Amino acid sequence: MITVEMRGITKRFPGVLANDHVDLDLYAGEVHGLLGENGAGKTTLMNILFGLYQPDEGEIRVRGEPVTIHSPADAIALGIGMVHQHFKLVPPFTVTENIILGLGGWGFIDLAAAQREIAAVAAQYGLDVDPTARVQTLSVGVQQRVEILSSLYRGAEVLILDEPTAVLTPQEAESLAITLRRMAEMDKTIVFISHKLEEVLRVTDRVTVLRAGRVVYTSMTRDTDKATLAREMIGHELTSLERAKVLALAGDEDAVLSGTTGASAATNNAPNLIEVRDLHVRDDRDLPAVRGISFQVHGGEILGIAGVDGNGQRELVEAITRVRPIQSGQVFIAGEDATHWKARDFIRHNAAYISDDRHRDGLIFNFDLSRNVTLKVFDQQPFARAGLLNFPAIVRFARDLIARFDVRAPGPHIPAGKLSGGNQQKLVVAREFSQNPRVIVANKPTRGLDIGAAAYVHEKLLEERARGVAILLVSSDLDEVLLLSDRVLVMFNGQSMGVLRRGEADPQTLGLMMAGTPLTALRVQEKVS
Amino acid sequence: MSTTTADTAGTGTAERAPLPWRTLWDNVVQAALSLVLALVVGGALLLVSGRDPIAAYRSLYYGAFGTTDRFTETLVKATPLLLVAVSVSICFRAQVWNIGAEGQMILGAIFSTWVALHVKGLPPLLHLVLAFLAGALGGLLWSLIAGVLKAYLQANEVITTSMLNYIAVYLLAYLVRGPMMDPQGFNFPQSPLIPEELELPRLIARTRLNVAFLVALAAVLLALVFWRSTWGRRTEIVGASRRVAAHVGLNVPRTILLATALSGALTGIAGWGEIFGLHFRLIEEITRGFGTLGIVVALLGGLNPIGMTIAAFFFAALVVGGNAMERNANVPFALVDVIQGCVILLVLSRAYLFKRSSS
Amino acid sequence: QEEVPKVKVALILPGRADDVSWNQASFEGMNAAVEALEGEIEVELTVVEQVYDPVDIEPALLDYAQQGYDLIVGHGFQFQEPIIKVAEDYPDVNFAIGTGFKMAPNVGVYDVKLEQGGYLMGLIAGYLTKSNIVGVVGGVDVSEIHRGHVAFVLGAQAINEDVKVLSNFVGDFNDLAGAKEAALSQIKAGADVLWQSGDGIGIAVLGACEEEGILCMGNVANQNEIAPENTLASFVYDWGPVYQQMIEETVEGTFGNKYYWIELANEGVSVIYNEELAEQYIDEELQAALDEAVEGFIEGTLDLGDLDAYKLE
Amino acid sequence: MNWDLITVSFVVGVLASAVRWAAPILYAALGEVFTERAGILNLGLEGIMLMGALSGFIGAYNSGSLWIGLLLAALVGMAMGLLMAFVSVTARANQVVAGLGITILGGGLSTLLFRLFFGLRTRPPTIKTFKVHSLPLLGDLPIVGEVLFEHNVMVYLVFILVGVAWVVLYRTRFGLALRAVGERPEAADTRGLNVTALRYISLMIGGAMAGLGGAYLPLADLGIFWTQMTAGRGFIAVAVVVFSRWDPVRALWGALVFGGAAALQTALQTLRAPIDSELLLMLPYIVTIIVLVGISRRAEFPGAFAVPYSRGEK
Ligand SMILES: Nc1ncnc2c1ncn2[C@@H]1O[C@H](COP(=O)(O)OP(=O)(O)OP(=O)(O)O)[C@@H](O)[C@H]1O
Ligand SMILES: Nc1ncnc2c1ncn2[C@@H]1O[C@H](COP(=O)(O)OP(=O)(O)OP(=O)(O)O)[C@@H](O)[C@H]1O
Ligand SMILES: [Mg+2]
Ligand SMILES: [Mg+2]
Repeated sequence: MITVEMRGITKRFPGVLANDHVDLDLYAGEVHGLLGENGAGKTTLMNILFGLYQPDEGEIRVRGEPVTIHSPADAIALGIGMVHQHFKLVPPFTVTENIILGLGGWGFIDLAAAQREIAAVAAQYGLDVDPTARVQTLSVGVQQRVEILSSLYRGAEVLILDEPTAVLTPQEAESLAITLRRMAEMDKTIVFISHKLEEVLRVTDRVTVLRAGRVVYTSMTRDTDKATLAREMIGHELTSLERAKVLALAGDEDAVLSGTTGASAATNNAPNLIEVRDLHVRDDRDLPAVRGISFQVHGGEILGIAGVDGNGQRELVEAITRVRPIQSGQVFIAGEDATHWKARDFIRHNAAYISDDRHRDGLIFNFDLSRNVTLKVFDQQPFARAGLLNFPAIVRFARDLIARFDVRAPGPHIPAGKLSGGNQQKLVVAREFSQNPRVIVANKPTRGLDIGAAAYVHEKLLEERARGVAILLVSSDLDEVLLLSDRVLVMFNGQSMGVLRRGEADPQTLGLMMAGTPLTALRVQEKVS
Repeated sequence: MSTTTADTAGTGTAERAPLPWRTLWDNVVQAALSLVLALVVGGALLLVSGRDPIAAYRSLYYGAFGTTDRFTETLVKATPLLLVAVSVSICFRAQVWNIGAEGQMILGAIFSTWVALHVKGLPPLLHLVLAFLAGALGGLLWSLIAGVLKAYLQANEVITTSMLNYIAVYLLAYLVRGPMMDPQGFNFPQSPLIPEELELPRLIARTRLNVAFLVALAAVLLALVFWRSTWGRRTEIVGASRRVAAHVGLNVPRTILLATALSGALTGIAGWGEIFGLHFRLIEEITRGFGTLGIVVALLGGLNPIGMTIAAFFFAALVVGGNAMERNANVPFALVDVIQGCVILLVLSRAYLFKRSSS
Repeated sequence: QEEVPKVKVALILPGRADDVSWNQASFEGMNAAVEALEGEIEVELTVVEQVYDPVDIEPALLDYAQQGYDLIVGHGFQFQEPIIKVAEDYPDVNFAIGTGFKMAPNVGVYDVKLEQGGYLMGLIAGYLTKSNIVGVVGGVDVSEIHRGHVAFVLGAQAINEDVKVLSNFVGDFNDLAGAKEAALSQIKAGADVLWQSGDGIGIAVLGACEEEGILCMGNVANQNEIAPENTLASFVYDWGPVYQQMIEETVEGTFGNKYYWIELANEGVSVIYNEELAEQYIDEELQAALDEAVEGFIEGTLDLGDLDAYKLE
Repeated sequence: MNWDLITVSFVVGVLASAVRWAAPILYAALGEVFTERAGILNLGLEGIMLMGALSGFIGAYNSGSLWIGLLLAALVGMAMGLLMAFVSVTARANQVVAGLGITILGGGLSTLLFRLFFGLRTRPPTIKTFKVHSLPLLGDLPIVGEVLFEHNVMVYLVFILVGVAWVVLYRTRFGLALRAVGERPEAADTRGLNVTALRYISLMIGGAMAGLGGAYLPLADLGIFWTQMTAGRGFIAVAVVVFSRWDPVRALWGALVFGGAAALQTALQTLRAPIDSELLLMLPYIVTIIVLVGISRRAEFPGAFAVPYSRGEK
């Protein structure tokens, strides 16, 4: 049964045709994959279905009835729910408060009853959440469950998930997949947006590919494959060489990159560029987050930090990049004691930092691209002379970066907030790589990137490594860590569970360590058995 | 946490070089339309209260522009408005909602008058410069109180600066009745006159237009340069996001302090200008309304130096003309306030009200 | 038929013309003067209210001067400096300052001997108090208000050695609620007769006395009706005669360089009693003291000394 | 300094005076708690209070009923709140300036209308105010009785409203929605709440309460209307809200702290403390800053404080 029909949906933004006569059918009981490069128009299309944006043209029917969806309230009334890429929860509220928000009139709240109901719905779909917890204390994965629960509690028949797995650990992604399948069995309709092709093939029943705002391909999932999807996403305008490369990437990135990944450029006498000694750091709530970590990263080496989100990775990175105070222990950058540096000293020592939260830390959304790419260098030659800004130089620099890093934007003067998520990330990466750094600290650098862009960033990281740069790479994406790292340190509860060399690191061992088993204990077990 | 307030008034954040002329033009057109609307509303009120709107507005226009004398009065009034606007625009772009211009002006007046009265034996020009610097220092220190409380103790500046305004008013009241009172003044609440040679030269004889006006124009130039400078850029980044600013290596508290200090100094100079250009002695109530109107001017000018110059001039004309209207067309004083309030609210809503006309 | 001379007069008030006090007295006095002069001098009068800020005063003066007004009256001490400045440039225009001490050939100062009222009210309060505590509330400690408060202290002490005089300033002429609290605070401290030095806040003081049932006195206008059960007397100003004199002198060309006082001697000020209450409270001894003081003021034999220099702690 | 004037009765008087100072401020502050919780900074309270004072006075004067005066004050306050809502929510203008504009407008309009209604008079029109009622039993308590339970009905009403505001804010779905709108409007929006409507309502509540706070002065305290009679109480109310950290109960304490400072300042003058009156008059404002600094590190502003909301769709 068709639940939603979108016909001829067109949406224009200044300088961009985000959706161009899009037709989309959604059936009850299916998980529908929505694919496309960064900026293809996926989020826009779904925002229209959810009533956040109004289409310029086109028609929507829900269960056969033509409807106009003016606002999320209308969408909810039609049984449509959406979980955004950037969660829309009220952090200081409890789970229950977030879920009942906007429901049941204006009168008194019966908290106990609400909690009971929520627990019931949660049980029905196998979603594990504590209804009394404050959202700001929850991990990203749990927050996502709260969002899903919130839609289901509202009686959503159609649930849109915008890149739900981008922020999840493999385990969390797996449990999400199970939940989605279960919902499909209950005849719900699910729209699943993702850049991870394997996942899409595994989880969905049908897929639609958007390119430059247009639907270019729709198929039953079982009738398609990675290569086809990748080709449809990228389109035919590319040179055959590029296409071959991207297709290869989509098929087996490892193989393509093997030429560079194989051997680390680091030799024993390569300088030790990042060093951390017995580091202790506290989190925003002033609780210990990093508890005695030590490691070194040499020039020409990538050290991966694997771990389930929220085990102190962010605090570790922020302490090294000097945006967070150090409780005790020491940090050395390029041989210098950086423990008492400021963020500015870190930057001045030719060190780059890609934060995992571009919204909060990386970009200023209402600054245009040229301002954003020069945030760290505007007061240096040639962008400033005698304390005055050199606007032509700044704009030239921005144009150049935008072109080199393939940021899809109408020009250097549009606000960063108007870019699609993936292109925002590219902008951050471009900025950080632009100054030929000696040290790179990257926290989830490919978050939200499409396959082409992610591969590009990976390639860049390896190029930098080849230049002799020391790279600290934090990621909850195991594939990424395994693909790029020379060594992998697994973090659990603020401590190191041990360091694995390339080759030693297999997903299973990593999984155990990420769950809190130290490597030494594993080795002991091995010997015993 | 900071009090962040987005301004819709077209603060250029694009790297299209310093001045977004197109936005500026839109602003001017929209502002003109809202002014017309405000005058229509005011005209209706005039009719209701039994006055002839045409005659009233004629006297408003005459009062602001009718003769050279009237016109210079408009410029005289524009002087402190412009200085205050430029000053607060720096804070506002740093998202520091400093509404303490009133108090900072008072402190500027106090400091500079003190130097004029108590420092002896300097050549006049040097003495005047010293008084000028003292005025800047007075404003700077007063604004730094709020700046320090904000930068290091996260005390909301809207509150601290408005409280500091009251405190400054009473401090001035105390000084002109106590330590700084004119001993020959029959107990009147005022200081002695400053030495005559320190009075600012008039630009046009027999009018009140004086050198302070040029200082205000210089402040506009300074602002134009400031926003092209790295210091200005740092200020803007800190204003846009404290967190990003910290991540890109800026010293956020220091930038906030510098912005409040610069802003306070400019406002202090406005206080200096009022004393040395117009009153020549410390009296009470010298600053009434400038704080508020200066803020209004800053935002109506889109925090843009050129925009603010236009807005300052416009508001000065409105005030000077409004007063004339009150005197000569027998319009109740309260109606002038009402029209002013309407102008502010309508001009603020201009982007919404006249969306279509400019796109 | 003799031609009636014409005079253009501008009266600039720092507050509202209906403030039942300082400004209203001026407004009514000027209207009375204009009326009294009818037939003799044709006065074209313009009144403007709420010109309070020094920044607005000078432009107003300039504007009137340029428009050919003959007499410009600034009703408050804040007009002194601007008038002195502008008068220099417009020697053909006459200016009058309401309370001040500076003058020029075309500038005169008119003022009220509020100290006379303060002293008389002090006598009444000091005599009638049972608690030996009396109080006075004012807006801002300035010029004639200061003199009035000081004289109140002197008057009370002259008749009652043991009296304690409380004095509060509200800091804002419009903060009526604050004035009422100040009065209540004095009453709580034991004061049982209050006076006030006028302006809007005076009404609030009378209200407080009415509420607490104690005696009080009015100022500037006849305020006996505002709290008829409690207001024993009012010290009333009549600016009419001096305004009339100033206009006449403007026509004659003799205006300027002098003080125009309203005082008991020229009946510019007077004490108006609330008959009913007066009968009840003012005994012979008090009446005698009052009469003596009034006489002393009129004859010039009662000298309170330099009130400006006296500090109210 | 007259130490001997300090009697029990005097001290009780100072405390009761603090309560009276606090009452009108508290009305406005309670409303502003709602407004700011919804993410709007309304700096126009001063102007709205003046309009409330005027309309309350006119209503009571013409109808002879103080309650009708109050009703009118609340309605007019609400209308002023609507105006602020249009400018700050619909037109998305800067809230600091919008508030200052409302203050100028309210000040001018209240004076103008007063003159239009009553003309130039020799004696100000007056009304009888709410009488002081000593509460049964409670009013007889020593000291506490006189400080807290010997007031006019508007004082008791505002105490009750503190509780009502607390319940509405924390125990109802409306309060939850309002707080969400101020904390994270996009969350409220995606849950089907109308951010614009809720912000309008919050400003109307704030306006109505400021109207009542303004009306307190002529109806419960003075019996007359006076130009600018609020004398800065609206700005104080805004300060009280910030240092109450957006909580109705703490707003009560905040208003009492300010009221206490003001009453203390008056008392010190009465006692002839050896400080100039001008310096004493600074006291309440200095206390306000000190208290604010004391709590600021803990002051979590509503997440979307003073930020206009739009869906980002142009
Ligand atoms: N609010 C907006 N204003 C202007 N342009 C916008 C806005 N939202 C999206 N766009 C533009 O519309 C296009 C489609 O954006 P959209 O966010 O739908 O892409 P997407 O397919 O979700 O990409 P991604 O994979 O990077 O999330 C992009 O070019 C983007 O810059
Ligand atoms: N607020 C600020 N935040 C970050 N950097 C700043 C700030 N102000 C100045 N700087 C940097 O400091 C450099 C010198 O500025 P300035 O002389 O004012 O500071 P300084 O205290 O001498 O700093 P330094 O430690 O670099 O000598 C500037 O080029 C600029 O890069
Ligand atoms: Mg997207
Ligand atoms: Mg240096």
